[in-house]
Amino acid sequence: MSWLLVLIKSALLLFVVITTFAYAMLFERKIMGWMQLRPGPNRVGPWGLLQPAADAVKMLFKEDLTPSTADPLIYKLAPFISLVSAFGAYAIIPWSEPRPGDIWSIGNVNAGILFIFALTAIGVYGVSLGGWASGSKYPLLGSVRATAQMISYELAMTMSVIGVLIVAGTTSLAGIVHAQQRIWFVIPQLIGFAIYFVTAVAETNRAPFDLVEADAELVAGFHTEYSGLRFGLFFIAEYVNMLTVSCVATLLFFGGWNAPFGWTFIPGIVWFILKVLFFIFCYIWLRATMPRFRYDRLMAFGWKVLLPVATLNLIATAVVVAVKG
Amino acid sequence: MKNGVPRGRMRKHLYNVGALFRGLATVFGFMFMRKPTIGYPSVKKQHAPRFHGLHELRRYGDGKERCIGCELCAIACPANAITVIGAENTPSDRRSPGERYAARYEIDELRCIFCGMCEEACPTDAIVLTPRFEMSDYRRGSFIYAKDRLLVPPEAGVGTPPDERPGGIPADLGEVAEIKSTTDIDKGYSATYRGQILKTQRRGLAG
Amino acid sequence: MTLFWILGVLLVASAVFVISQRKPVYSVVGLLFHFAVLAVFFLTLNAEFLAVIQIVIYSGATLILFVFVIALLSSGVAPFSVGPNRMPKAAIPAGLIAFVALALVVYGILRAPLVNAPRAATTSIPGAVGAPNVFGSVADFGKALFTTHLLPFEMTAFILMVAVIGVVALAGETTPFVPSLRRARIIEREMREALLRGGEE
Amino acid sequence: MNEAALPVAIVNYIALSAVILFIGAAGVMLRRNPLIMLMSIELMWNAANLLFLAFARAWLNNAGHIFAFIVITVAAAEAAIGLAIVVVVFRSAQTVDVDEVASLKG
Repeated sequence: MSWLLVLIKSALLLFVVITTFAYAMLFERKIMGWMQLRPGPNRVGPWGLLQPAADAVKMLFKEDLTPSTADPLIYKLAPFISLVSAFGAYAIIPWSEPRPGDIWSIGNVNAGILFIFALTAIGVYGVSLGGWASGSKYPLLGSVRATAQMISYELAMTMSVIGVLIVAGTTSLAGIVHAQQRIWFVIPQLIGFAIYFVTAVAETNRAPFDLVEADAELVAGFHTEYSGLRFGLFFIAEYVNMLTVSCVATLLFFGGWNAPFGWTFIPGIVWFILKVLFFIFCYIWLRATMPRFRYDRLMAFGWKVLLPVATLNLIATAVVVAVKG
Repeated sequence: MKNGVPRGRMRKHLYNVGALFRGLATVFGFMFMRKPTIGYPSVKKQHAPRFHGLHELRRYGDGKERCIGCELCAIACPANAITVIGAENTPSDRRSPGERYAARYEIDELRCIFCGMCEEACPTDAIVLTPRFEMSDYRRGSFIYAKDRLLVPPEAGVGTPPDERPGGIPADLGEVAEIKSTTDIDKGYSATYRGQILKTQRRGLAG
Repeated sequence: MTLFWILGVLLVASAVFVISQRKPVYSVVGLLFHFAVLAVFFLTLNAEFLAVIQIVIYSGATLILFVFVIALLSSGVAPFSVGPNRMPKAAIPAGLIAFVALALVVYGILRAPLVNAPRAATTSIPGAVGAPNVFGSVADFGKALFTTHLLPFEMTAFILMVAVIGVVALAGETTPFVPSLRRARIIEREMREALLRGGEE
Repeated sequence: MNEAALPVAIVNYIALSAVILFIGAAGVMLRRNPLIMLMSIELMWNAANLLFLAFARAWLNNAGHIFAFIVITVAAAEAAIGLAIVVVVFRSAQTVDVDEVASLKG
C-alpha cells in the first residue's frame, strides 16, 4: 500500500503548496504595498485575506484566448510543462524529521539536489516554448531572453551548490540537512550562499532579474498572449518556483529543520517554514527595492562575475576539504 | 572622495554594494511608516470648503431662485459646458426677483473643467461650486445636470446639496423629463446632436 | 518486465514522432519526451546519476539549444516554423527495404547466442535506486569517474573546450560593435562640417 | 528475484537500442531539415547510451556509465557545433535546406 500512501501525501502536499502559493501572492502584495507606503489589498475579506480566492475565481472565468498566429498545440502545452516542473520538486523536498530517521517527504532520492536541477532544466521549456508558440514578437523576445538567462544562471547556481555538496559529502537533501546539525552551511559557504541567492532570483525570473517580463519593453514577456487559466498556470509556476528555491536555500544553507541556538522546543517543521518565509520575504523585499537590470549587464554579471566567483569558491572549498579531510 | 563616492575601482564597487544594502534598509524602514492612504469608499476625504466640485444653483432666503437667466456663466465658461435658456417672469409665476429666470439651466459635467469661472461671472451668486466630487455613472447622458439636480430645493433652505434632500436623487435619471428633451440616453451622448437640438429650441423660443 | 515493454514502446513511438514531424518544434517536444522516458529507463537500470544527467544536460542544455535556434531563426520570416520537408523520391522503397533489414537484425539479435547471464560483479553491488553508495549512485559513479576513469573525464573536458572555441569561432560576431568615444567624435565632427558646408551654400 | 539480474534479458535491450538507432538513422537520411537531422543524431547517441547502461547493469561494471557520460558530453558538443553551423549557414545563405547548401561542392 506504499503507493497509496504516496498518493495521499502528494494530494496533501499539492493542497498545501497551492494554498501557500495563494498566500505567498497575497503576502507579496501586502509587503510590497507596505514598502511603497500603501496598505495593499484590503477589500476582500478581513485584511484582504480572501483576495487569493477572488483572484482565482477571476482567473478561472476569464476567456482563454489563442492567437490566430499561435501554434495551438505547443501554445496549450507550454503552461503545463512549466507547472509540472515547478511542482515536481516537492516530490523530494524533506520538510522535517520529528524522530531520527523518520523524514517527512514524499520520496527521498539520493541524488535529491540533482533531481531539482533536472526539474529546473525542464521548467525552461515552458517559458521558451510558450513564448515561441504565441506567434508574436514580444513573447518571442521574452522567451529568447528567458532561455539565455536561465541557462546562464543555472551554471553559476550549480557551481554554488556543488560547494555545499562537497562540504556535506552527499547529494541527498536530508543528508545535507543532517550535515548541518553543528553549523549551518551559510557560514562556511557564505560566498556560495550569496551566489545561490542571486542566481535563484534570476532563475525564477523575479525582480531585479525579471528581464523576461520587463513590462516596459516586452509588455509581459513570454506570457503576453496568455490569458485566463493558462496565464494562471504560468503565474502559479512562477510563485511555486520561488517557494522551491526558498526551500532549497533553507535546506542547503540554513540548516533545514535544524533549530538555531538549540531551541528544539519548537518543532522542526515550524523552523523550516519560518526559514522559507524569511527567504520569500527577502525576494519580495528585493523586488520592492531594486530596479531592473539591463539585459547585457545581466548576461555580463552572470558570466563574468557570478560564474568565476562560484568556480573559485568551489575550488577553494574543495582544497579546504581535501586538506582538512 | 568626490560627491561622497570614494575613488578607485575596487572601492567604488564596494561602495556600490553598500549602496544596495542601504537601499534595502531604506525600503525596509518604509514598511513601518504611517501609510497616507485613505480607505476611500468607507473613509472620505474632507475637501476644503472652496474645493471646486459639483455645481449647485442657490436660492434667496425667501425661496426665490437667484439665477436671472443672464447667460453670463455660459459665456464665461471656457469649456462651453453651460447652457442657459432664459424666460420672462410673469406676475402669476415669479421664479426669481428679476425680470427673467432660467427656464432651462444645464451643465455638462463631462465637459466642465471645474475652473469656477461661472461662479465668478455670476452677478447674483446663483451658481456655486460645492466640494462634492462623486458624480460617476455608467451612462454619459446622466452627466448632463439640469435644474432638477442643480437647484437647491426650497424646503432644504438656501444651500443644502440636492442629494441630501429627503427624496434624494431620482433613482432613474434617464427618465428625468428635462434631460430626455435634450439628449437621447439610449442613443448615447453626442455633443453635436445635443447642440443642434438646443439651437432649434432656442430659435423657437426666441421667435 | 511490463515496465520494460511500456517504456520501450514509448521510446520507439516518441522516436518515430521526432523524425516524422513537419515542424521542428514538435520534434523538440517529442525528443523531450523521449529523453524523459529514457531517464526512467536508466533508473530501471540502476543508473541513477546518469538518469539525472540525461535530463540536466540533454534536456536542459542540448535540447534547449534547438529551441533557442528555432526561436532565433523564426523571428522575422519564420523559416523554421515549417522548414524544408522534401523527402527523397526513393523514400518508400528504401524505407521498406530498411524495415526488412531492421527486422532481420532484430531477429538476429534476439536469436544470437549472446551471453545472457551476467557475470559476477566486477566493481560494485546493485541495490535499490536512491540508496547511497551502491551501483550507479552518485558516489559510485563519482568514485569511478575520478579514479579509475580519470582519462575519459579529462577528455570530456577537452572536447567541451574544443566545442566552446568552435562555436565562438563559428557563430560569434564577426564585427563586434564597440561604442568608442573616438568614433563618436569623428561622426560629430563630420556632422558639424556638413552643417557648416550647408550654411555656405 | 535475484538482485543482480536484469528485469528482462539483455537481448531485448539490444533489440530496442537497434530499433531506436535505426529510426535515428532513417531521420538523418530521409529528412532535409538540418534541425531534425541533428535531433535524429541525438536519437542515435541515446540508443547507444541505452545499450551502454544495459550492459553496465548486466555486468555490474560502471565503465558503461562512464562511457555514457562521455557520449552525453560529446553529444552536447556536437549539437552546439551543429547548431552553430546551422545559424551561420542560415545567416549567409538564408536557407536551411541541406541540399540547397552546396557551395562546398566542386
